[in-house]
Amino acid sequence: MSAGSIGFMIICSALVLLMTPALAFFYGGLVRRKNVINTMMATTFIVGLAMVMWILFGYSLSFGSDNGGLIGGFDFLGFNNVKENASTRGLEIPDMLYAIFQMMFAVITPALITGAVAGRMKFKALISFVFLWSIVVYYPMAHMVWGGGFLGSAAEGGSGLFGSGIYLNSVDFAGGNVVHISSGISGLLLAILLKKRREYDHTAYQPHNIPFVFLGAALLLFGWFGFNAGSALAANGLAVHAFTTTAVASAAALISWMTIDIIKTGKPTLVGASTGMVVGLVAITPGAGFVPVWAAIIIGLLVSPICFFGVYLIKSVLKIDDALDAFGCHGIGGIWGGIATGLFAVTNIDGNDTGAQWNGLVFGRYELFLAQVESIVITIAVAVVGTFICYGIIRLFTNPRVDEMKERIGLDYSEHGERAYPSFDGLD
Amino acid sequence: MSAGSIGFMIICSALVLLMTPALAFFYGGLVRRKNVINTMMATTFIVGLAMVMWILFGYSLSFGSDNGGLIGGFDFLGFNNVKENASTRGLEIPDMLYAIFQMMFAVITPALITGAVAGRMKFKALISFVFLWSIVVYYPMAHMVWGGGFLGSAAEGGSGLFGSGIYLNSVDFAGGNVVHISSGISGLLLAILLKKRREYDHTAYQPHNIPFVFLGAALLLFGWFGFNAGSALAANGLAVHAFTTTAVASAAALISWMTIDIIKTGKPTLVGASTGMVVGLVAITPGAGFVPVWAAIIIGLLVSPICFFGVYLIKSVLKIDDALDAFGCHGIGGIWGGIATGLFAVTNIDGNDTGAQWNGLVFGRYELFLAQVESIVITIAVAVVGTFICYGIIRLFTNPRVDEMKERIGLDYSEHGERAYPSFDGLD
Amino acid sequence: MSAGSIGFMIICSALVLLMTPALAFFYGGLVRRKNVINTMMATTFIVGLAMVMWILFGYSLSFGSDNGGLIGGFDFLGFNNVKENASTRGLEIPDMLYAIFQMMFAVITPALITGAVAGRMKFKALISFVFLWSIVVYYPMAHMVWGGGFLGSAAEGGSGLFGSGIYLNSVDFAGGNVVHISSGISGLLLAILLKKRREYDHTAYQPHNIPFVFLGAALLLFGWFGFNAGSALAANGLAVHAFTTTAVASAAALISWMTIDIIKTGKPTLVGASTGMVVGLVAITPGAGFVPVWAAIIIGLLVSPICFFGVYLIKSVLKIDDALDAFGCHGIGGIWGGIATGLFAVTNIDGNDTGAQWNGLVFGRYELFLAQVESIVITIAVAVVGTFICYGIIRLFTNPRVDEMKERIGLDYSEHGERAYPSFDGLD
Amino acid sequence: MKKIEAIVRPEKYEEVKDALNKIEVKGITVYQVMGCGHQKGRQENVRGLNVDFELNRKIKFEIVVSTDEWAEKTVEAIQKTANTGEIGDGKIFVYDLEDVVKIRTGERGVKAI
Amino acid sequence: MKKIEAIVRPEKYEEVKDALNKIEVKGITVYQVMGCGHQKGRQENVRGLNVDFELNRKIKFEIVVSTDEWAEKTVEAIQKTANTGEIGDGKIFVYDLEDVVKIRTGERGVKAI
Amino acid sequence: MKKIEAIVRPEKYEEVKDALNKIEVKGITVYQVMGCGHQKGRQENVRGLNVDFELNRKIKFEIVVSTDEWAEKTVEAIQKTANTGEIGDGKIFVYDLEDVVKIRTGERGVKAI
Ligand SMILES: Nc1ncnc2c1ncn2[C@@H]1O[C@H](COP(=O)(O)OP(=O)(O)O)[C@@H](O)[C@H]1O
Ligand SMILES: Nc1ncnc2c1ncn2[C@@H]1O[C@H](COP(=O)(O)OP(=O)(O)O)[C@@H](O)[C@H]1O
Ligand SMILES: Nc1ncnc2c1ncn2[C@@H]1O[C@H](COP(=O)(O)OP(=O)(O)O)[C@@H](O)[C@H]1O
Repeated sequence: MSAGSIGFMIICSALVLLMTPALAFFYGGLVRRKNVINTMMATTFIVGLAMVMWILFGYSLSFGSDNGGLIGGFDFLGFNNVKENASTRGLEIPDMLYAIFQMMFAVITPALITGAVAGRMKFKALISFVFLWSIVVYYPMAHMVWGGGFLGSAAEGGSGLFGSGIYLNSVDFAGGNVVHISSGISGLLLAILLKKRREYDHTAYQPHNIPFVFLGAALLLFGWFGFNAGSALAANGLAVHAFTTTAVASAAALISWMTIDIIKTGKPTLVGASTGMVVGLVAITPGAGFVPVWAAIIIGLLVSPICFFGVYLIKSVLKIDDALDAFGCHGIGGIWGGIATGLFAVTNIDGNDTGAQWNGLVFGRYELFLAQVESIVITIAVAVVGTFICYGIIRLFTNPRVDEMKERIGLDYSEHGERAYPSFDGLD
Repeated sequence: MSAGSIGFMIICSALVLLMTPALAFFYGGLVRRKNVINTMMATTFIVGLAMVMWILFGYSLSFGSDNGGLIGGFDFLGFNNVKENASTRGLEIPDMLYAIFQMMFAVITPALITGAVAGRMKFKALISFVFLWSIVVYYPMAHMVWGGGFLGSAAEGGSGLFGSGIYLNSVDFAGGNVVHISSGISGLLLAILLKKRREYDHTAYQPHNIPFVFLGAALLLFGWFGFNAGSALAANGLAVHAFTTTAVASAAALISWMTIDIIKTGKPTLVGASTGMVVGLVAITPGAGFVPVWAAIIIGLLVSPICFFGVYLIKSVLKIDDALDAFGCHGIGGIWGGIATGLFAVTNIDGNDTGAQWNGLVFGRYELFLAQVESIVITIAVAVVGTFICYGIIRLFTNPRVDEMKERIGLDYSEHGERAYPSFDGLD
Repeated sequence: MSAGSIGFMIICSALVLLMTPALAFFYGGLVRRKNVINTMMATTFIVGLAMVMWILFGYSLSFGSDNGGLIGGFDFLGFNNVKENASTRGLEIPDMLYAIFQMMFAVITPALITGAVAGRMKFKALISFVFLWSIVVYYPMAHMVWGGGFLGSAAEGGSGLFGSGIYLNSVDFAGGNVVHISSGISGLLLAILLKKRREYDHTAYQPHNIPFVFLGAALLLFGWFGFNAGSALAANGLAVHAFTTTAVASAAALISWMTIDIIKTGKPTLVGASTGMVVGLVAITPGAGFVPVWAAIIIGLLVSPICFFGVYLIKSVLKIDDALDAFGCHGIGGIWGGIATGLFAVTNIDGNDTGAQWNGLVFGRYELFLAQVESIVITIAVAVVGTFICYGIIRLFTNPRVDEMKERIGLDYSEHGERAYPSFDGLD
Repeated sequence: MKKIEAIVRPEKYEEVKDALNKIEVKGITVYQVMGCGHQKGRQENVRGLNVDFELNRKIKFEIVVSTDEWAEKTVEAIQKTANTGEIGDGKIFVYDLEDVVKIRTGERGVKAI
Repeated sequence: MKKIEAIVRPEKYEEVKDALNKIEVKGITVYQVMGCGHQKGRQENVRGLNVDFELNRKIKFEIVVSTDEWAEKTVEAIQKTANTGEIGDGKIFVYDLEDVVKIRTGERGVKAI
Repeated sequence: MKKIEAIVRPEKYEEVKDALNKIEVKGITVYQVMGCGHQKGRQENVRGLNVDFELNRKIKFEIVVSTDEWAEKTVEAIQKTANTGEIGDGKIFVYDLEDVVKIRTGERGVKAI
């Protein structure tokens, strides 16, 4: 074990945790003033719930001994046997640090979903959904991709699909499938199931506080360095590489979103620039450690038009009320990132193995590309089925949608008994 | 010395420093719009004052050679002899880094007090109070607990109480006594001495900007990882352990405060969730490196009802205007944390000595529990006596409370000639 | 290479990147409500532009093989040959990490300029200016000081001024010349060229959101530790030293600005305290690793009166509309810092070489002092000439100043089609 | 010429605006106010302590119309849409107006509306 | 029916509200305004430069009452509580009102107040 | 006694204020409102989708004056400065006033203005 890597990974874990409050601002700034508290609470409570679940059983189900390539076992219930002074996973950091770093991903992922359903879901139904979804979708996905499951490779020590030894050998550096696609798809489906917000067609969609949107995006960018560079799991050249691709993909996407704004209306917006920054980060996530620096620029430049068009399609054509573009940004950006990894990944960077088994399509090999597409399709399937199951269970007990009058009044007051800025009503 | 630990501790120091501005938002969001600047300034000026004092003499009085187990000597005045390239304290980091990390604690601690007196104290009186209190309460406390004083153990190289070689052998991982209890108690006493705010009984207590409260809480959480994990003073397994207990205690407290809200009104609030996060952090602070992970969950789950009840008692029953619950959250949370450490501490975690000399009460040993209780009592005594002294000195020169008219107008304009949001008066 | 230093420098790079959004808040809070988006966008777009430029050619022009002591070559175009697993610069970190750390400086520097021209520059003209200025001023300056150019020393492996082997041997620890003076001077000149804002003489200059100013200052302080401590380029005693001088200079400047406020009006302001914090950071930047801790206190204490007087001179006497004091704070603070380095630098701290070749003036040696003054003069010259060139090129195509009506309406709506806080117009 | 002031629930703001658009009033001015009448404030809770807000947020509309018939029509439109039957629905006030000036053209009186 | 508009100091807002509650007015509407009269703004200081704000924050109350006596009572209550004797205390304006409608019930005139 | 209400463009706020100062009105009260008239809102764009804001920000002035001449003077001053000739310039409304009270002194009527 190395003190350098331990120190680095502790800080990275803190950075990833910061992303969830950052998301609360990114999302919270985008909603109307009457739904700010609700939107922020929707991501905040997960900081509590997902961490406690992770310690009690989530880590075990995700990274415990493999069961049929699909889910982990019970070896680490309650963080039992999770060593803080020893490394049994072949890493330079103790097992507990790995578990904690992974915990932060289990927090942010369901938080991403909540953007799709802003402004109309009962808060208690949301709590139940996040609880169920973590078990039904997240832990299996994390296991399948990183925990020894069949989407990854035999190197993680699992037994392949249904114990058959069959692996997809797809790669996912920091969570394109696990984090972004799974949450984006689930959000989209949930948005459809919950139906549109009452005002969706005849009212302006008003972000109430754009500096907050930007604050959220900036802190997401900051935290994402922990997310992506930290996914090297050591303070080494790979981490530096992931840092570089992450920075430049985000920068390129910022530029391309600004360019779209300029082409469309001549006026680049701060919401656009912030969105560009974030979708660039999403897109580079699965490939951060696999693609060359120049490819990261291309991935970033292209993600903005792709997501821009996606948002247009979903909102204006399909008329789906994916309120804060959880799918439009994370789902679509993540899919593009996964595909782009299949296009641009290399097996070896600057003399070091990346872990990808084949080069990408642009270098003339189709295997990885295929594996990436397959893994995306499987992720989508898991997310769709899982979301239906979770929604169905909740539907048995209650209608997850708030009453019309409560929606009108705003979820802040009707669900939380709080207003975000009481003083700005004019009196102190 | 280890580059890994040096890098880690530098970043941790920066994280702890970030906590003071974070506190400015946590507190600032909770006050009325007319007192925002004053509340933020109350913690901000300490960034300046406490750091300069620390370099000039504070570090020396806290960590200089022991005098009777009570206070440090003059060896390090002006950071003289504080080595930046050598370690004389048996650590993996140079002495100056230790001194700087400790400096950040000397900043945040008096800042915590200011929450108790928000909205009614003359700013210059507050400056004087913080100056005096640092000398009379903080440096002695830091010395007694961490600097070789008698509350700690012989291992720090002091001479025991009055040179008698007697030590309490209590433990305080990251500052339950030194930081939270001392500031909480002092705040409570100061709130009593200053009397209630004019509007306390007949006016609504209106947080003016709840997203700011949440921003503050989120940055506190982020910074607290530097605070607690950094208190391992090296990038090692102990730091990982402290990180884990910190995260999960905060998460558990968030859940339990949300549960209380739900039980009481059916409506979980964001102020509640933010408060839960923070009190969870407070409670785990003294024991972060001593208690097992499962105990951290219990400590977190219990701190919310304890503080909730404490706030109720102080405000509704005793009618003390502890404005922003400096005592209700930090004092009570810190006391619970100190006691909980006496309950759940273990001498050995995963094969490594924690530094506690006995296991806690739940493991059948009473010694540590007793030492913890005694050290809490002594801390309370020091804080009470010290606060009386500081307040008394100031009272000789001025009435520390602002005039009624100034209080009415708001301290922002009357003490600082500034308003927080001039534009939101409607005109640009 | 050392994992400790790699981990440390990755985090420092992220910290420095965070400073640009921090600046967006520091600046954004200071402007009127109708110019918030524009002010924030002015720094945000640079995160995209400057990073992509840096990867494509900026790093090469700054740190490629030396051409006449003035500019780098084309060796690293597109980050070619920038090693992520090897160190060829005699550092403990791989070359790519050095390149990335330096990238963050290329982002923040032009962002500083934008404060001078807030509220009146066409956004597209600003984009062009930043693009040109990076090439004409920043890359040459970075090369001259740090990349082997003639302002530094032969140790960097260049060939001296015009290949003559002549070096100035001035020092600049973290960017006094490169970052602060170059941007401050350019900002001042640009402010003069663009003329005053329409309302400058007869209207109140109203910061619209002071907590945002403070948020920006606090995050700047936090990020600055990455900036200055990270400029040691390793996790070692020098980094600790730079951290310490940075913290205490900022603290001292905070105190002295507050003191000025108290002397002038009796009322210390939060804008003042925030400004003090920032100018203290600016002033210590060039000398952070060269001056003793006690000198850092002096540098910090003096920078506030110097900048305070500078702002007064520029705004009230010279009537130059340096809108957010880019020159008043960064230019003047940076010049003072450069001079102060010539006064207080030492060649050896605590047994380690600092890299300065002579002690400073207060220790009786004039050489370094002279070199510092000369390097400042050269920096000013480069900035002035460069700014004229860039402005001139843009002037060929368009008047960089917005129309009067657009200025009146506010640049948020007229240049970006967005308002910062639509909801605070009273309806949701 | 009459001026109509209507104080309505914020959650009714959009409906009232739409109703006014439908009857084609010439212009509306609207802003946020706080008010209390029979409805006695609301309660929020901060760290478990109940906090009384004696005033509720309301939205105030101001519409100037030319004739009594227009006034009647406007009042009716508002009353019908803003009505929920619960306490707190608000009030409509009607005033006389001396003169109106259209700033753009300088026109005065009825034709300025 | 009369409408009373009172512009008062923000620091007097709570007292005035309490005074109005005491005399049991039927409803109040209140919002924040900026104003200047004899009192000529205030000064703040930003980085050492003085900045003039020509307008001060004030709070405006609007109360509709049924009779002249009520109006008198209300005016008096406000004048007494809002008064400090310093410049900037504000003004009270009284208007005639044509009609009142209670949105909840549709009632009109005096009984709607 | 007359009350003048003027609704103007925000970008004209400072000019109008200066114009009123110049003719030396005794006091002004001003606040922000949203409004629509002939000008039908504005468009902004959020992530590429157009968003309609049906109302525009306006600034409302309220000035109480003692005589008809004063009212005329005030109306003219506002109309002239606030005018741009573009749709959205706003309106001025003039009302009769029953009474004025100066809170500081208790004076009533014209001399209270
Ligand atoms: N007499 C009044 N004067 C001024 N405003 C009033 C008056 N009565 C009611 N209002 C306004 O109308 C709003 C709703 O009135 P309220 O009495 O609660 O409704 P309801 O008429 O249904 O009982 C109040 O919040 C207040 O703003
Ligand atoms: N003639 C007026 N028209 C409109 N508002 C006025 C007028 N006179 C005073 N006001 C309002 O009353 C407030 C206080 O008036 P001011 O003249 O400062 O107090 P005083 O009456 O004590 O001199 C002003 O800020 C303004 O909002
Ligand atoms: N009949 C009206 N009643 C109330 N407010 C009005 C009326 N007509 C116009 N306004 C106000 O005046 C503003 C400007 O009016 P508008 O019709 O856009 O300008 P113009 O008179 O130049 O066509 C509107 O935004 C609205 O606030």
